Amino acid sequence: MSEAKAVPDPKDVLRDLIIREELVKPNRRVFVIDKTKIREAISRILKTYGETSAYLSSVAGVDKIEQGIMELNYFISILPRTEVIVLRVQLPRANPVIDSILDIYPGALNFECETYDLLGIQFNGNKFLKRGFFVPEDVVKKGVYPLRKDAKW
Amino acid sequence: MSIKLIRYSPWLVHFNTGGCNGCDIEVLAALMPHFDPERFGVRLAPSVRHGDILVVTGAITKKAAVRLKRLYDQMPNPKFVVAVGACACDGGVFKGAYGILRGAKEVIPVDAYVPGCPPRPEAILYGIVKLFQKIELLAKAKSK
Amino acid sequence: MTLLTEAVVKIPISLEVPVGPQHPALHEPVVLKLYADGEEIVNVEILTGYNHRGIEKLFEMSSFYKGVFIAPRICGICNTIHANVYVRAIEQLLGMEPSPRAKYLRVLALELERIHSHMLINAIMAEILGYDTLFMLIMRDREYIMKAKEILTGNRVTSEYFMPGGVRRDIDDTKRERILDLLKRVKPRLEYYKKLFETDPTVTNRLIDVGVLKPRDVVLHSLVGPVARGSGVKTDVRAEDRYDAYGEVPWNVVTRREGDSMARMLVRWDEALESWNMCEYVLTHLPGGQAVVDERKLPRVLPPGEAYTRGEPPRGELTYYIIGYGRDRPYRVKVRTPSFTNIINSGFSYIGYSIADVPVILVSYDPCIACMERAVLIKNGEEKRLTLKELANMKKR
Amino acid sequence: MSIWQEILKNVFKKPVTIEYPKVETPIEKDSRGLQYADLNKCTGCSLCAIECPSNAIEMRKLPENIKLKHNPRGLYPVINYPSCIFCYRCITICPVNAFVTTSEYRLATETDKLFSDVYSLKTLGQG
Repeated sequence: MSEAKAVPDPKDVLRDLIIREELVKPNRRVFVIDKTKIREAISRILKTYGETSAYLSSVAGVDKIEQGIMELNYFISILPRTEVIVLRVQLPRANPVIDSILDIYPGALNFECETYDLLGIQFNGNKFLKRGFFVPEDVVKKGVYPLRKDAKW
Repeated sequence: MSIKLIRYSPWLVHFNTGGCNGCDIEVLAALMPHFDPERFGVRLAPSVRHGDILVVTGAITKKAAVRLKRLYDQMPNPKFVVAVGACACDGGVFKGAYGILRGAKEVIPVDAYVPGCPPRPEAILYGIVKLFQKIELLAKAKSK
Repeated sequence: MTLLTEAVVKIPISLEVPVGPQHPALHEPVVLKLYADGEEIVNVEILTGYNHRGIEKLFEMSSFYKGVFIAPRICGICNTIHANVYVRAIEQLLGMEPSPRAKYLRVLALELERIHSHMLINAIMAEILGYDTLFMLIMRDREYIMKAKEILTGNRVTSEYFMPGGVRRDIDDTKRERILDLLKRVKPRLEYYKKLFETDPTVTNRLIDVGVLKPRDVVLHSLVGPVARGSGVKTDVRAEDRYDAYGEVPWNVVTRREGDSMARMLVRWDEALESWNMCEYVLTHLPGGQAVVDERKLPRVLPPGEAYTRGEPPRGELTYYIIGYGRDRPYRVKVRTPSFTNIINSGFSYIGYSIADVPVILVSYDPCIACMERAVLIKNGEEKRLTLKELANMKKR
Repeated sequence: MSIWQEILKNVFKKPVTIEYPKVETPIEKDSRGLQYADLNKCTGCSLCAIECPSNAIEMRKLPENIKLKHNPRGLYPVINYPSCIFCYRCITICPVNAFVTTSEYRLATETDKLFSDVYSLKTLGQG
């Protein structure tokens, strides 16, 4: 228990970046942050918890067509706290561009490639992005991003 | 005549076209000591060019379909195809997804279908036995 | 890394070895394109997409309950955990809780699967090393576990065992005794194989000090499961989230410090033995009550909300992120399979080892095998097809 | 020394191989195999066809000469086995428990269509 106390709360670490806080079941805290601050937030987490105790668990892009935005959720698993926190950024649907975190977390490679291929979110600074990472050729040729809600093929 | 000869020791070529691996481990289990199909001379061929029977498992993804066609063309004649599992038969649960075709029959001619998801090893062996019966009938028809 | 690639492309004798196009186990199979300078690997390029079936879109198009049967088909070898994590996400949305008996039965199904999966990958490792006898022996004893799984769930591989709120079939006392009996036959064999892996020079010579991963690399590249635990990173979702009955059944997280292929394989044997103890505990301490859920009474429409559930398949952390929007189908389902990170992000770990070590390192990441049956060796414009096994034997020639 | 024990043990042990087509393998009686609708109970509500994850069930009209009181719409489910994934969702969702389950697994065919109508229509004869 004493060990857990020594580990800082991610909310304190990210305090000045958080726009609002939400909750994903079961008990995963969501910190909505600005899209320009994602690199800072992630490198701050890495610095606070050390390089061997926080890993990027998943990156999930969601196309919210009614609100005209794309949401990007970074799920980060913090091992000493046995907790998963979610960093959520919102991008305009017309021009979904965000900075890549590949040089901070090399493990983001597959998630960024996948999200680009299926949802069309551009990651600045990641030069491994390409269409056809997963999607079959005929869908690529039509320029369709299959996970977008208005996708037709 | 040559068709009939296959019956004595048919070599399988196993190709997974993008399934979930469930059928693959059952095909593997069918070749294991528990069932030991080498009793009939059935064994996995090291290369397509040595194979007689192509065992297709898994949903046919569009990328893998190209390779399946190429693999089939490379096999020596006479050749037969067994589609194992619901996905290879006609798409299974993946019917309607953007990445896949509805069954191996859209790419290559299929001679026997083994339903199940995944089929038991016994069912796969039964499917191969069924194929032998078909081969025998074909051979008879040819000799006449 | 990029500098190296450019340098290699200019060397005329360099070797380009694509391993596999086929990699079915994962939900994303890959081609490993190896760039070798002589025998030494200088760069690895990983190509994907041969197994992309569009499952996430399929989830959005079909109802929640159809999803319960689509989820296991992402991976056949770890199908129960896929169904389990998906079902738990739905339970979170519904605010449902399964009965204690159902929780124990779920743990039993998951752990039986873990034993058979770990035995399978160790058998494949034996085959890759050219140790066919061991391969056959492990596969023979694996049949007992498959039989136990058949008694419990009704099918050898795809179990269809989970439903929101419980499980789909129960076991009685005779079935329980039979599963216990089968398990008792397997335990001495598991211990024997573990000893064999530790002592047999055929195995140790090829595995020790091959593919060493440092804890820092493991965490930064998001590698999970036995791969991380073999490098001393104590990460196990069963211990972190304590889902189902994992909080009640006694067990330990297995870790090793060495970080080489040998450590990863031994972690798997230790975990199989740990799972064996859990299975025995579950079977002897099975609580009473109702476990089977009446599917006709489940609500068809789910309330809006988000759920993010995790589970621990034999290969590492598996996550499902589900958004419901008040309809009978999900708005978005995001699946992160363990092999997705373990294979695609691990390209760095091959660099510096010889070509013959590649299959060993790859298999030690547990890529759901069968898959990588074929490799193409291109040398001086000549093309030669090799099986993975031939590739493994190249060193000896 | 131990190697001799091993050899002796293996000489007198029965082989694990089951000579499959000659000898039947032991199969659980409740393992999931062939299933079909019992027309004595089926009401033709089409719930199974809607719920089937692989869309393997189609509702067909009953033959002209058969009129069933409990089946006013005259429909009955026909399963296409090569497409079926044997998840038994149809059985657990059926409101009147109208399905018959067996552990039959020998279903290999030469065509991609193998329907359950033969089995279903037989149930009427049995009465």
